[in-house]
Amino acid sequence: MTLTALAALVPALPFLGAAAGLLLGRRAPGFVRPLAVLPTATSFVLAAIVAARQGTGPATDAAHRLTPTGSVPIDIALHLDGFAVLIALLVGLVATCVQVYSLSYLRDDPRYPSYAAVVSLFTAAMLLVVYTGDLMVLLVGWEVMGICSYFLVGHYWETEAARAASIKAFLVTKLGDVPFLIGVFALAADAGTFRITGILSTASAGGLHHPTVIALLLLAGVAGKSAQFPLHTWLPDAMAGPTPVSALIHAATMVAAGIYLVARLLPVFTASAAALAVLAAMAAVTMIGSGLAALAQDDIKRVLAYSTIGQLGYMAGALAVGNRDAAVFHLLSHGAFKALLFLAAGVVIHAAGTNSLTAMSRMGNLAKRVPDAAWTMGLALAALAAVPPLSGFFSKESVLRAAEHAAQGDTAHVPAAVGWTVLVAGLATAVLTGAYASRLFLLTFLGSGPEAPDHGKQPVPMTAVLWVLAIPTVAFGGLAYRRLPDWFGGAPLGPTLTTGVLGTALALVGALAAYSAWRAVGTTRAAVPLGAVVENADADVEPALVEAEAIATHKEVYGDIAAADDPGDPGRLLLGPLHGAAAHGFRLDAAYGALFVRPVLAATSLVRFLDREVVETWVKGAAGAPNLLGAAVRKAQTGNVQTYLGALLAGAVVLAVLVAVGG
Amino acid sequence: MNDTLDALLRLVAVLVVFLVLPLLVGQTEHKVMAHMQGRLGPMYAGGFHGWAQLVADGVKFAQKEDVVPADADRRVFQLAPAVALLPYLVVLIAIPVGPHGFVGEAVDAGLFFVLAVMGVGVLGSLMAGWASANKFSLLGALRSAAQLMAYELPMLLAAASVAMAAGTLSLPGIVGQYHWWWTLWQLMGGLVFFTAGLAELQRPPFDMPVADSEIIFGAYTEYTGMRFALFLLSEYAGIVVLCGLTTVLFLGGWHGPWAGSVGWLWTLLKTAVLAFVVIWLRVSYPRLREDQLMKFAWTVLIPVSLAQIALTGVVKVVTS
Amino acid sequence: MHLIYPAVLAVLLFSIGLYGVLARRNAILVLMSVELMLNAVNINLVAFDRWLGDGLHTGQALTLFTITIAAAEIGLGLAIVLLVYRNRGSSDVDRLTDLADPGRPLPEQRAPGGTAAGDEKAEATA
Amino acid sequence: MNVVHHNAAGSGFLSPTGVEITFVLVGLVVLGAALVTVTTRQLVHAALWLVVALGGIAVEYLLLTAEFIAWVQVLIYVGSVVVLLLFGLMLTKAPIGRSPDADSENRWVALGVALAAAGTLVWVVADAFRSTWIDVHPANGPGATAVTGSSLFRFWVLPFEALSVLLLAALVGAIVLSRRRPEGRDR
Repeated sequence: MTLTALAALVPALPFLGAAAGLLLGRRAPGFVRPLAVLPTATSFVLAAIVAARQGTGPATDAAHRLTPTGSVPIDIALHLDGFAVLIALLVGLVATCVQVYSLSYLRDDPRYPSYAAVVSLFTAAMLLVVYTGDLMVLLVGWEVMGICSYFLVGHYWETEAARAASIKAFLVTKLGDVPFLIGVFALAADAGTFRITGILSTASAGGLHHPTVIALLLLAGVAGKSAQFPLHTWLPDAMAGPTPVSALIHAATMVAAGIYLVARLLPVFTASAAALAVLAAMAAVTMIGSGLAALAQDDIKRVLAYSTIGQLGYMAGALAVGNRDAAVFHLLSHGAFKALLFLAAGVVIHAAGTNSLTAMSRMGNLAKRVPDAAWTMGLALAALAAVPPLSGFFSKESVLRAAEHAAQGDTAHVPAAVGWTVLVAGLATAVLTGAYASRLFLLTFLGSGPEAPDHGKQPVPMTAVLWVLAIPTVAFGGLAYRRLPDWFGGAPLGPTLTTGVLGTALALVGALAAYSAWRAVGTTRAAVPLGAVVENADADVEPALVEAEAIATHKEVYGDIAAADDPGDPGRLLLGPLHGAAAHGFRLDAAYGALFVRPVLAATSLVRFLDREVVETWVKGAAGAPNLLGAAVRKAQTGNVQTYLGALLAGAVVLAVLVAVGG
Repeated sequence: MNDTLDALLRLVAVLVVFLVLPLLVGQTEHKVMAHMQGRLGPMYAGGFHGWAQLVADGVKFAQKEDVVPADADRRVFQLAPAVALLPYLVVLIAIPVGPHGFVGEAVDAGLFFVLAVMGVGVLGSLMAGWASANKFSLLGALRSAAQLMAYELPMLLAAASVAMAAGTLSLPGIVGQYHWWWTLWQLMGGLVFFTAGLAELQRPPFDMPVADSEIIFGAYTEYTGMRFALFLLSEYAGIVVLCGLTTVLFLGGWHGPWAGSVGWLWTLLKTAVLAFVVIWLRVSYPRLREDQLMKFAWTVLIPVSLAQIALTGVVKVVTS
Repeated sequence: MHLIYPAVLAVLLFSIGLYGVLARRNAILVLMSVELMLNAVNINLVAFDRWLGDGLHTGQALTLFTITIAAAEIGLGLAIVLLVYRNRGSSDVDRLTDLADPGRPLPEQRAPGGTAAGDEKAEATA
Repeated sequence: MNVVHHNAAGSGFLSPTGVEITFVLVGLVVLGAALVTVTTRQLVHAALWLVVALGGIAVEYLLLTAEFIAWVQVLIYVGSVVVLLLFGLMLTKAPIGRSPDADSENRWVALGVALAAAGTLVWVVADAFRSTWIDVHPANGPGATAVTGSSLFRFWVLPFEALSVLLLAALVGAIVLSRRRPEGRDR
């Protein structure tokens, strides 16, 4: 089979699996699980083969034009290069892991068939985005992902939080997509094609008329999908979905799409220094803000969500300094360890019966209950905090190195100020990352108090997946940083002494600060009673149900999904007065509420008033008048045929006279 | 002027025929039935063979009081006998008796004319039956109307067959086209025509509308005297017309030896024979039931007449 | 002959039929009036056929068609009227007002006992 | 014997003026009979007056030299249609004597409409055919049966066949309508 055909099969297989799953889900329940796992797994294998055959060679392009559009042509195009095949590999790996994990995690869920099918569709859409060489086709995958995320986040639609989160995810990403669509059109209008290669050559030839406008419009879409400030607010709330979904969204698919797009279209952005500056500012604010917020969160998954936002900020920063190799490198390694983190968090939530760190910190022996999760999560957190020699260290150092490079003014098109911004923000974030990673680990696994409930051994698929993902978490960065430049065809990605030492040191500082704060408040923690554990110690209950219940009851116990009023939290000590604000994402939602939601609500109430009291009056009048007329006319309906006929003929005579006289 | 005189003469001749022939048929019926049934009554009047019986009947009718029932619709009641009788008079005009214009008036579409006008006669029965204000009369009228409707169709079809064979609707024309083998060729049609004609005249065995043992003479129940005589006269005139038509259409009219000079005699002779057959049938056959009558028309006569038309068509196409 | 004679005859006959259709109460009388109107049309057709004298004899052919259709119409019409009479005991056109706005009073009864007898008849024939 | 073949009863005897006068006189009879038909209160009388009107129309056809049509008129209308109408009247128990309510309440409206229609149409017709004449004299005119027949079966065969189907449909329809349902089944 040709490389192109293989590559086309990669997104097609999960799509067909999704279609078959949706069709057969109710009628043939026996096929649902194979249909969920096998196409995705096959697709992963095929992606690996594609990656191997594409290798470090020149990019492969194939296009098929279905029909002429009349103006800018639309092609079913494939574009395979180092970025695409590697990211597709990552997507395939994470998706397969998620599907396998879901087998156990959503074992008895009545909606599992549709869930699995939508996950497959989600995977297919992401693979399409990765492989395609045409912006229009990319947009299709982009939007399919949007709708799939809506369904998946709202999987527990019985809970208020899930419903609200799914709608929020949909609306916020759509808010970015509108300018994005306009940007794509503007881009295509300038370049005369939707093909990415054509656009890139136009951009590098300086053929774009309004690079800044286009870049900013595209950035809006990227900010929405990749959860960058100020459109990041949907991501923490999206934790109301099942854990595997979070893993999928955060590690490989949705959020990666935005970064991937900017990486693909980087020449468009580098054509505008202003756009780069905006991107850098966005990345910096995102990184630091999310780091602070992560330190204050109570929900284990929300911590991870904010950490994702922060890591995405790193990638955006790398892109802002014009180094897409570093960005994609970080995307790959982050994908592996973030998927691991979420899946492990799912195991922990199942074991603990709660998703609240406050509750976990008062639970003894949790690490012993779930040793696999504890070990792998520890590794992944270390990778997150960029502890050498884990893969997170290498990828993050590549970002910092790129930023330093730009700060010294050595990168073309990139202002030094941008480089400095990214570098400083990145270093500051390194501290915060170390702090919240440590806090998470300490609160989760080193709690003391009554024994955690015993659910027996965790299901094998779930733990096996964790160890599978632990391999790239540990080894990928170290093994790959010398090879990747060949695949990407770019600058070296290895760590430099300055940034490496500095970054590691800062991470350690953060970790130490968190540890000492934890020790400092340890007695308080022991003294202050509880925070409730969700009492659902029934061993047979499936993990997803435990999570759904945990999400549903969290608010009742703690009053807020984001925070618990816990004096034993080291984050509270570290953040001081900032804690309250950080726990609520710096009240950005409230600001949005005041700025947008309330005016809109006011406008709707005005419209409602106009509709009910003004328009309705006319409508009622319009209905009433015919009613009255009808009552009058009804009097003529005697039922006597002769009367009707008489009137009819009289009319005919009158018409005849009129015609005779007039004609 | 000559034309007018000619026409006038013809009309007078027709009138004479109309006044004489039915009476002859009536007298014959008396005698024939008397002989066949061994009835002695009609043999007395006047001495020899009861020759004055008809005159006596006429006198008796004339003597009787002209009664109109109290609830009757007087004018319609009085008008009905005339309506029943007149069509036959009109029809007689168009029946050719001999060759070379020996006919009251040669109507171009004579056959059509004859059938059309004969159909009007039933109105007399209907009027009489309704105007009598008598339930038996009404029943009789309804029966005769139904009977007429049912038998009009086979009669028309049989006549159409002859018209097809001759290629003309003119009665003298049809007779002119006649060959002796036509009688065999059109035999089915002739039988149908004659039978249907009997039914239209309400002669036995098709006389349910006037069945005296069932509905007391049907439409004529309330009639007495001269009006009743007129109804009787219309019946005999009908016999004459029917037999004459059958003769003209199926038996070749004036054709026979020395047709040029005594053709009219042949016509009258054939008519008389047919009239005798009509009387004979009255004596020999029992009356059909109403439903049998309808069934006979729809399931026997109409199919047979259609078959006759098909046969005529085939022969016409083959021989032409 | 002046064409106006048959034409005016047809017009007047048509108007008389029109009056009958609109004014008569008994459905069979209405049918008769319809026949008058049809005949008026036939007179027109024949007269104009004579005037135009076209080779197809359109007027006369159409007259024959009209007569045939009229015969069919009278058969069906009578069947309907008889059915109505059998079901309702009356063939008055202005009492067949089932499609009217409900709650409107029927016209006055036909004759004392007339409807009752009609009902009996309807039951007897049904 | 001097034989004179007349192609149409009536017209042969009369001069053109005579035809015209006869036409008008018969027309008056027709109109009078028609008027009585639509106004009389005796139902059966209406049918009988209809016979007069229809017969008069047949005569008018003869005067217009449409002989075949005339006999068809007699055969179908007088012989069958009127008989059917009388049949219908008798089956629906038409009373002897005057029915007080032969006319409905619409009669004044009907009169107005009819008069308006008559006025309009007469005006239009008179205006249109003020100076149009038809020739009713020529021998062997279009009314002859042979001519009518050949035109009917040569040029009008298709409509003729269609008409046969229509008649068949009417026949079936009438049978279905008037058939009595067996007992125990709803009407």
